[in-house]
Amino acid sequence: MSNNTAHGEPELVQLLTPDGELRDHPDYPLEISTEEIRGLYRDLVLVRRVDTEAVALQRQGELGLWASLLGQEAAQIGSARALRPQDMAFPSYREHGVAWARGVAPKELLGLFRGVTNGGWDPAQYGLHLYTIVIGSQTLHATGYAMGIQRDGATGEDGSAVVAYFGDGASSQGDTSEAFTFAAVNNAPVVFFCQNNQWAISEPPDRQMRVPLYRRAAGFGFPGVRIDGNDVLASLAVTRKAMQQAREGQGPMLIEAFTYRMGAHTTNDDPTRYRVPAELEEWKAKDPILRLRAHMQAQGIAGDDFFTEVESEADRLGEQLRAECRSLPDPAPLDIFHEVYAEPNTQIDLQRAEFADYLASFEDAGAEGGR
Amino acid sequence: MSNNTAHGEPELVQLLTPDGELRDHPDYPLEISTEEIRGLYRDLVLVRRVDTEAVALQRQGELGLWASLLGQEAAQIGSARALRPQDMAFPSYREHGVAWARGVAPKELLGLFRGVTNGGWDPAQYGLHLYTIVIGSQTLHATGYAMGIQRDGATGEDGSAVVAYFGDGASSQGDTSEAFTFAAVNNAPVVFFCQNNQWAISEPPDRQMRVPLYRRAAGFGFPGVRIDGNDVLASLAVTRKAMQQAREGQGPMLIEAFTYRMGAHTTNDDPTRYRVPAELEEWKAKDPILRLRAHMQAQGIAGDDFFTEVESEADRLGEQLRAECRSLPDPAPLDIFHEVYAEPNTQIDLQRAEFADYLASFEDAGAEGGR
Amino acid sequence: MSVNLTIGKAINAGLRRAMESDPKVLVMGEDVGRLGGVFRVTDQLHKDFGADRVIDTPLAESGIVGTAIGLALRGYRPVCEIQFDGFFFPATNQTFSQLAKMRRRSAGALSVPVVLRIPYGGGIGAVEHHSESPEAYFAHTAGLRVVTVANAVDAYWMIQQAITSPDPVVFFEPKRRYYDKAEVDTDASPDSAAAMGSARIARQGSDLTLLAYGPMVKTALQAAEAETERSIEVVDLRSLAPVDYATVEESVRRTGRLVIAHEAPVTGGIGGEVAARITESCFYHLESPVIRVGAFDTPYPQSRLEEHYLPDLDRILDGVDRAFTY
Amino acid sequence: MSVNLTIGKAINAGLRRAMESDPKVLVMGEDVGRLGGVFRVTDQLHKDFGADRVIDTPLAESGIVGTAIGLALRGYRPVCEIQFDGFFFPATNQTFSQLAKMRRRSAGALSVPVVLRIPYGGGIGAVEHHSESPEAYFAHTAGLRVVTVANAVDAYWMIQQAITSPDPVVFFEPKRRYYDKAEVDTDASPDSAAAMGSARIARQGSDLTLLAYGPMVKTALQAAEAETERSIEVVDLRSLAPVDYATVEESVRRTGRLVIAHEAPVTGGIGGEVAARITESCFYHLESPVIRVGAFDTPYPQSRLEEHYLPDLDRILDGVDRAFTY
Ligand SMILES: Cc1ncc(C[n+]2csc(CCOP(=O)(O)OP(=O)(O)O)c2C)c(N)n1
Ligand SMILES: Cc1ncc(C[n+]2csc(CCOP(=O)(O)OP(=O)(O)O)c2C)c(N)n1
Ligand SMILES: [Mg+2]
Ligand SMILES: [Mg+2]
Repeated sequence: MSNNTAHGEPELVQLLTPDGELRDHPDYPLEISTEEIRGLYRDLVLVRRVDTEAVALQRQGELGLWASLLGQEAAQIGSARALRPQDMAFPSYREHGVAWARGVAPKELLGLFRGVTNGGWDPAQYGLHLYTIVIGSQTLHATGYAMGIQRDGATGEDGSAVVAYFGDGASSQGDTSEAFTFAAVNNAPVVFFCQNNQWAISEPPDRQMRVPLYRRAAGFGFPGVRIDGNDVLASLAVTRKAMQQAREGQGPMLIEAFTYRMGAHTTNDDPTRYRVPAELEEWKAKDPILRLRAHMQAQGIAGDDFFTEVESEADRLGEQLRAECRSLPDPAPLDIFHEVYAEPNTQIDLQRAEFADYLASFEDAGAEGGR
Repeated sequence: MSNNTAHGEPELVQLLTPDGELRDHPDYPLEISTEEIRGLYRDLVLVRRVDTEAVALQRQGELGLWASLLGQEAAQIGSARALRPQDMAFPSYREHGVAWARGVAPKELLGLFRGVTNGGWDPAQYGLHLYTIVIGSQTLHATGYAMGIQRDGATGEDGSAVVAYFGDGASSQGDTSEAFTFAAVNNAPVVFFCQNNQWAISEPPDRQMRVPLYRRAAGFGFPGVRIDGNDVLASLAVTRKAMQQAREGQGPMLIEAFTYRMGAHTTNDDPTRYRVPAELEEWKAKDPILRLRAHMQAQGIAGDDFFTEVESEADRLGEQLRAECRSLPDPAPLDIFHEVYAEPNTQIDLQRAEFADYLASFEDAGAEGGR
Repeated sequence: MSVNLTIGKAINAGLRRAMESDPKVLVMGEDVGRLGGVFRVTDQLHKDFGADRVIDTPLAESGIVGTAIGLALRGYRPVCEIQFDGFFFPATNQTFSQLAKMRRRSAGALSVPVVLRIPYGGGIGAVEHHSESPEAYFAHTAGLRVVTVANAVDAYWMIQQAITSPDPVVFFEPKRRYYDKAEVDTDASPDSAAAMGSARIARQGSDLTLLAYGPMVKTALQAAEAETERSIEVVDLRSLAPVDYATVEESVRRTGRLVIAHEAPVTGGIGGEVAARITESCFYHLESPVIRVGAFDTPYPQSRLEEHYLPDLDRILDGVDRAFTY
Repeated sequence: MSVNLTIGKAINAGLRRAMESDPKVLVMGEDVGRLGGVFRVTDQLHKDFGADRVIDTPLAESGIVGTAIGLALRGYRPVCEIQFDGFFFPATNQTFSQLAKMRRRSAGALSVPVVLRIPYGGGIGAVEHHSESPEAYFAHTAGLRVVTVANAVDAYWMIQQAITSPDPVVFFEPKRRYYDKAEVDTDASPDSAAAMGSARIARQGSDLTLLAYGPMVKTALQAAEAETERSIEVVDLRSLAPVDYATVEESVRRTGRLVIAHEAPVTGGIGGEVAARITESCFYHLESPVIRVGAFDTPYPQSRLEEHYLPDLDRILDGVDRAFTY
């Protein structure tokens, strides 16, 4: 069967070319200070370092798994820096850049992958929900949360909106389409941000869709746009506008950030089984950090000392993260029963008590360590 | 919250106006004999009679429930008469007109609603799958079946294709969107035929969608078209073309038949709670049967004797159906265990044996009838 | 004020009271608005509380539960109606993998006080997928509380308790008993109501404990009345997760025999779990094995067969007889 | 030819043989193609049988099972891989309400010989949703057959039996045992294999029957070896629906005691059902109540806790001890 996937070259919003040149876009004018640009650069470099460290920590056995964001830094940092404190983001499991921008300390992310927690941070504190692993599920949570914002009357110019992150693969999941429907008919203030990183584990987008994803939105009755996902400025400008429109009552929008997963799906994955090195080379030329640096250098936005300083900040961050990872506290056995229910629950309480006794019996058994 | 539903008046394929005038459509030329037109008229009248009788039978307690197709005859007859014997249709639960056109005897439909069967006919014999009640589920079965046709190499000009019927409400269900995705990426020979009858029980389409449904298809990468669902000729012509394109390898298509549910959702429903009579009046003027009759009369395609004969055929059919309904055999208690599994199954076999003993114990107890 | 209410109207009254006392309580589902739900359990709520609090959702159960989770994360207390038992399944992922786990995975940072109302069970002559008894799936899912009611008084109070509970609660409504009536003192203090997790001795007896819940409680009571030779105690379980074993055990230790009746297929049903637990905790008190009476291990049949498929008075008494043959 | 195969490779070999002998057999799922599945169970099949028979599906489990039903209705025999246990749930409706009921509702006119392969269970240090043991949900669903394997020999034969079965079969694969090896005679006649529905005495003993299935069989065997004072018989259940009660009862009548171990939470698990049934059928033979050892009734915890959460050798032996205190 021939798959007429027809992924031509659709319109793609790009403000910063791979060579570091700025391009104006009529719909997405960029208002940004040089200070902010330096901030974005720093973000990109630091989250990439967090990622590199985490991959290394996994190799050393300190983490059970890691899902690398390599290549997707711009999509994440740009969009997350477009958020306000009162906004809420619902990530999938690869949004380390989003977490960074929302102020979640990197070590908090490691907990899940080290297996010492299933979550790690308080979503209300950071405006970032916990990672969601079952593909697509969070798109509905985000939509419901946005419906709550409407009911709170917390919309308007200074109001709140929601962003839901998901992947190209996730677009196939029924939940994602249902989220589009609920968001559309409720005119909910939610922005759907898809990082189309060209892969869902081993499957390319033509296994998930026949036409570019951003067009899906129109069929549900809201606008969709494709952006250069390796362009942090496009990601920032387009997300900012989408969030503002959502806050102001114009309803949902879909942003498809066209990017690339430079690493393996996770540290468990072996991409050599399904993709050719040439593809990587092509995308290396579009690297999000290099192009911003080129731009900053060309425009004199920062000098070598700045870049050196960011580099050493990254070194310090890496060092700190390695130490923090190793000292993440292990959970205690009885944590199994912790917060399963808010109210006392006879079933759980009994099992906890019995298990405590059981554990104590080993201690009683003394140095022999039980059976 | 304001719902910007914006259901304007989108392009709608109409070949026969409510007044019975023929209109040419560049994309959907009509090739039809007067004999066929008479056949369509007969179909429309007879399925409406089947429906009327079934509603009455429910009122008399002979059926537990009935889902009336009143108003949707043209959408169903037109589309189903576009099918070939080797095609396969997957209905929802209101497709009595489709069943009629596929050759399923009306009494077979009654079994499900009388509660004597859960199905009633052999799908292979008629090219019509059983009714599916869980909304949206059949769209995936249809798509999988179409993928089977591809694998059989049974496509091509003389090949087979599939049609999946569903409602406006069903468009919200995740399964329906997943079916669109599977059909699109596999280029499967399946036509999605939505009868947008303006209601999903008590909910109008603005609770399900924000823009006309036919546009949903483009977002998944295949064509969508809205037709006048009360125009049997449009339904026939457009479905014929869609099925032929599907057979010939051009992939799926979505047809939205814009029509109206003239009756209650089912005999259990009370639509006065949620809709105004004026709406009904408006749609009465668009009746599918009246307009075909007007056309036939104006064009001299049939005379009074024809219409009288169809009427008396309907009378005979109604009478027959009433008799058949009452004589549908009740299932035997041990049918509970019938064909749960194809292979012998210790669990079921034991329960069947025990239950047979239990039933026999009442008979043994003789005239007192057990306890 | 004591009023004579059907179970359906009692739930309606309970929903209304909950919505009045807490503006965060929302009702959502298919046709819950102007129609008032296919069983009219949300009747008039849309008119009185408006479309923002009584939400006619798109026809998508995963979407209903998924957005309810989001609303709960924003501080709301959504009460979702799943139109019929058989239409819950598209929402399984959101319920089992998201709703049930949210609190623990966040170590308590997140609370999702969602209530799922599910009319369940058979006996109403319906077509396929309208008569299922899926409660065992839920009771096997950690993180959910699962309750059901058998009379209007419990219906009125327990729906309110479910809504105020900080934990997600699956609230099963015995659809074929929706029209059963009882006197309900709707003005009583919530404190006067029994705890949601507790079982109830519905009828006292000394020779055998007959345990039932939801729609089967009425049948069980009828069976107990019909049984003239032995004195049958009837326990209405009410909470299916957690089970109030203290009450069940106390009863079984007194009677020495236990029969469990439910509409769900026997294999893998609630009865097996209770039987296993009670056998372990009351081993020396049981004079016979626990006997289970339920539906057969087949799909729910066409409605003309349901009287044979579902346990009825005779099948329950047959189970009672069997318990006395040991 | 006898080959030393891991469980994963044995399933792969079984799939290959099934695909060779019946052109209607298809493999479908996420990443089953060029990648060969995340556990490589479908390794090389894409290369050898092509993309029409080894289908990389969109990322949508309901879609996988739903289209598999359609393919089966067209005469195919789809073997669906659900990538991990925790990702099955979006497919619940298609599996429980459609797949399981299709044959009976059509009075046998329709056959849907679909196999769902589900790698299940914990112990691999994974993140959330990758370590679930959802088998009890399936065993409570009439119309499905549910099996699991504990060694490469059974893996090789049972996957083929599942594929040739005209009934839908849910095939649970013990993911943490994927790399356990055994000698498999891959050329033997299919008739030489034990029936798919039968339990297996994995170790003979006389004092207590220890029943396990899937990943727990190995742990059970280790516990039996470690237990030096009593003679433990280990039964590998293999088929969870229907259960081969003849074999279990015969064993229990001999030993007089039964302990059941599984990874799933105890409450509502397979163990409760088996305990209830065996207590009824072997009431006078049991010298103690049936003891169950399983996971706690909590969501699967973060992986650093899983060694405490899952039953291990010590917990099983504790259960054995308890069985002897009666
Ligand atoms: C419902 C569900 N099915 C399967 C998986 C296993 N899985 C994890 S990630 C993944 C691919 C996701 O692809 P995409 O949405 O493109 O996100 P990406 O990994 O590229 O960021 C799959 C299949 C899952 N987590 N959830
Ligand atoms: C999954 C599911 N949820 C709910 C229902 C209950 N229900 C039956 S018909 C219906 C409305 C369907 O509307 P639509 O798809 O427009 O079809 P129509 O009845 O108008 O033909 C609902 C909600 C169902 N059958 N399945
Ligand atoms: Mg991706
Ligand atoms: Mg409709």
